[in-house]
Amino acid sequence: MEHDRHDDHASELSDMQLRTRALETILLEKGYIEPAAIDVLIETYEKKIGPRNGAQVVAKAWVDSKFRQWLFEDGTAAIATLGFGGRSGNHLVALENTPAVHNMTVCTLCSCYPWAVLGLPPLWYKSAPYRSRAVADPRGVLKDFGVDLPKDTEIRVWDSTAELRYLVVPMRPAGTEGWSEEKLADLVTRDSMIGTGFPKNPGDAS
Amino acid sequence: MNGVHDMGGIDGFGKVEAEPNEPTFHETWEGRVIAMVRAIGTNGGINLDMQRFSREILPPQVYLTSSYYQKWFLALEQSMIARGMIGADEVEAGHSLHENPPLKRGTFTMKDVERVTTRGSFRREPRLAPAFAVGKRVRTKNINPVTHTRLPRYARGRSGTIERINGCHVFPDTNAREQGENPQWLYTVVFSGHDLWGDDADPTLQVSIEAFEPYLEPV
Amino acid sequence: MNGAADMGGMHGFGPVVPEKNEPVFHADWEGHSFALNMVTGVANLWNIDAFRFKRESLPPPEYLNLSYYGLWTRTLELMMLEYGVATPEELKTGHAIAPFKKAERAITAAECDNMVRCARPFSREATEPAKFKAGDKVRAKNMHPRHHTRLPRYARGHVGEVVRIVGCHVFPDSHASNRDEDPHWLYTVRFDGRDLWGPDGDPTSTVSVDAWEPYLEKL
Amino acid sequence: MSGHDHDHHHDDHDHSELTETELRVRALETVLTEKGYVVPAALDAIVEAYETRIGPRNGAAVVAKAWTDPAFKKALLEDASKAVATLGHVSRVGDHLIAVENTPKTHNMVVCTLCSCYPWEMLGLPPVWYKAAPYRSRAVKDPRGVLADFGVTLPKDTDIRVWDSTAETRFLVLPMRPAGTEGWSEEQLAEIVTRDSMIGTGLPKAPGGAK
Repeated sequence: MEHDRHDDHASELSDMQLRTRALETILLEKGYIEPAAIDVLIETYEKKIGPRNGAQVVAKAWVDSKFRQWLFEDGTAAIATLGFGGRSGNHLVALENTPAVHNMTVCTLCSCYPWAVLGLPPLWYKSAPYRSRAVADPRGVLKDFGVDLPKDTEIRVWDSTAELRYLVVPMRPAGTEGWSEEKLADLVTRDSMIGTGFPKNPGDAS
Repeated sequence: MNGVHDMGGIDGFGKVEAEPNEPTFHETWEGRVIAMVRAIGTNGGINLDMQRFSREILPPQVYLTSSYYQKWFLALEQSMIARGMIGADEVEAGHSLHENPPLKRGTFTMKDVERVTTRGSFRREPRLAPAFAVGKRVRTKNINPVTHTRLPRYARGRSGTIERINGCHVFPDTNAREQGENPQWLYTVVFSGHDLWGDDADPTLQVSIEAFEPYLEPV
Repeated sequence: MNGAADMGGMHGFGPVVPEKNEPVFHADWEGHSFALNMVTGVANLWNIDAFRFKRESLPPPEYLNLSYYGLWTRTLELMMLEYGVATPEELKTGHAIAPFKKAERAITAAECDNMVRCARPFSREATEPAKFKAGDKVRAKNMHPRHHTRLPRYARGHVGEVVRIVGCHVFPDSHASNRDEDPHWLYTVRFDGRDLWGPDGDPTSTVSVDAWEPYLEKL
Repeated sequence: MSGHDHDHHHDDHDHSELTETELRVRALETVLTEKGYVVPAALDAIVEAYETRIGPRNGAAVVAKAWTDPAFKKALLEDASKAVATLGHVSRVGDHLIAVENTPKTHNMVVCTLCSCYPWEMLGLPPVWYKAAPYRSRAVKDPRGVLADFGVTLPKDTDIRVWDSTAETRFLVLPMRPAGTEGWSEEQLAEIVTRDSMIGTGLPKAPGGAK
């Protein structure tokens, strides 16, 4: 079965490549889009927008208590001051992890994700195992990521069923007192902002 | 388990397409599969509930794109491998490569055929009186076990009426896990379409399920 | 609709497998599939809810067997056919076939760049006050419409607590059918894991969904 | 690429898969035979039983008798397993059969949403559509839509009762006897009882259509 699946996937790739190119060619020939428009979009999401944006937001929230408060009150406005927003950045809600509460985000119905601060979602976020299990068995999902929470920690799962987008603000690791925002941002992993991971330890900083 | 096999009320599968003059088997191998499943199930001690569960745990993509007897075949192969009755290498080779202990009830021969083509009874002697009487309103429990159950998702957490008491029967939820027959009272519970589907229901619709007592609670 | 997309609480899909150093796109065509979807959005050929509805309406076996961007490309094909942007013959040959209607104007790179940076909000002016407030207990309706909806099946019929009034937003259930925006109040509603999943739920978990007012009823 | 071509591609795929399955089934049977788990002749006998001995003619005989013999009909609706056991020419059934009667007011329909439970001894092995996703998903929610797929339209105010076979109980629908069959013999009547009429997705043949 494994073998078959592999072949299916490979043939889907070449098939999809042709079909996607067909759509693009037709739209260009009919004058719906100019070719550069496609390039701008790919370039932006491949290179410019990614989890480093979110890491900056989190690092700032760790050092700047005023910004932190604002972030939890009005995430959209707060991240706009850092230059982030735009598509799927509107209605950003920041969620605070504490020793008692761990937040986790999912989109069971499709793949809603805070693009403006995290870029495009990884495959696992869009896959059936995550979408099916995050709401019913969050601890089991965390185990797949090697994350084990204390038994009595409350887990809050947020299913992005509307245009709200959620950003988890993880707890600041101990041993980072006096660190600069830039240095702290290096500790903030993408998964820690989805809720399936933690920030890196101070010792692991680059 | 909440698998793709639990299809009641799912949209998007399209029209029912009946085939005129459909043969019993479309391919010769289909008959061989059903015969092997019956033979190994009976003499190898893989009960009906285990067989059903083995099909439910096929990967959803496989379940939905395999034909009916393909599913039976894949599930048979997987359950026999899981029980050490055959090796994956043997299926690959198409020949027996190792010694194996005999089946629980020995080789399946002609003398066993009659037993599998007539139906066994799942009725058992009750030890307690039934908890619910005919006419009583009950609610199905909201259960979501990862193991085998015969309470469909669309009928969970819904109020219905006991229409008939069908005796005391082998309980699939435990029998599928080799945890014993654990017989339970079995009821016909009838729901109005509205109870199940809300305002989107056909007003003339009633649906009944056969529900074991552990699935039910008083309203 | 109760389609294959509504996956919350399903079993059998296996473990989550994170990929080390995952690229944004795994193949060149994925980036193009992504960009085409964005740019047809900018061109306003159809709205996002109609696109989602088309995607989740794919037969479940097809939905589950396509890769993520494979689903997008497949959905784009269907949308282009439905909205008269391309003909089956054109999709087959991969070229516009004359005579065809030319687009009024082409979406430019600058417009795309602008789209990336500026929000296109879905909030609208409310015409009446919100029915619920934070702290209210509400029940998600047991509804099973055939059209697009954003109330997942696992939450239906369950009682939760309003934790936030988000605002008044475009209603996807209406918008997907291209009727109109039909804005309604949107709330974040929190459910207890045990309420959603019964005894099989994790007692330390809660699940929040964003639910429009027509999905909810007073207790 | 059009939807049609896509389907076509699927067909090809299915076809080659069948051949592959056939080989694998043969391989498995060889392994089981070599290990002494099964004797091929016993498998032949099972296949033969399902192909020839067991089929919807059994159910049709039961329905025809119920139409002509009020005492039998009463017994059938009270305890179908016991009533059927009194008919020597029908294969033995377990203790699990329930017969449900169609009336001008109520139409019954049988499904198994979870797998493919079906009254084998009465109707033989189920047809592909009964085991397929469209029927299993829609019968409990949209029975009128399903009936439309079979070309059956019921009066708007007829109550529809769907029986989901979630346990080992099996259901046999007793359709209404068509008008214009007065004085017919059981054999004649059995001819017009279709398999689908005993599942609830069809009606008996009209008297004119019988041979």
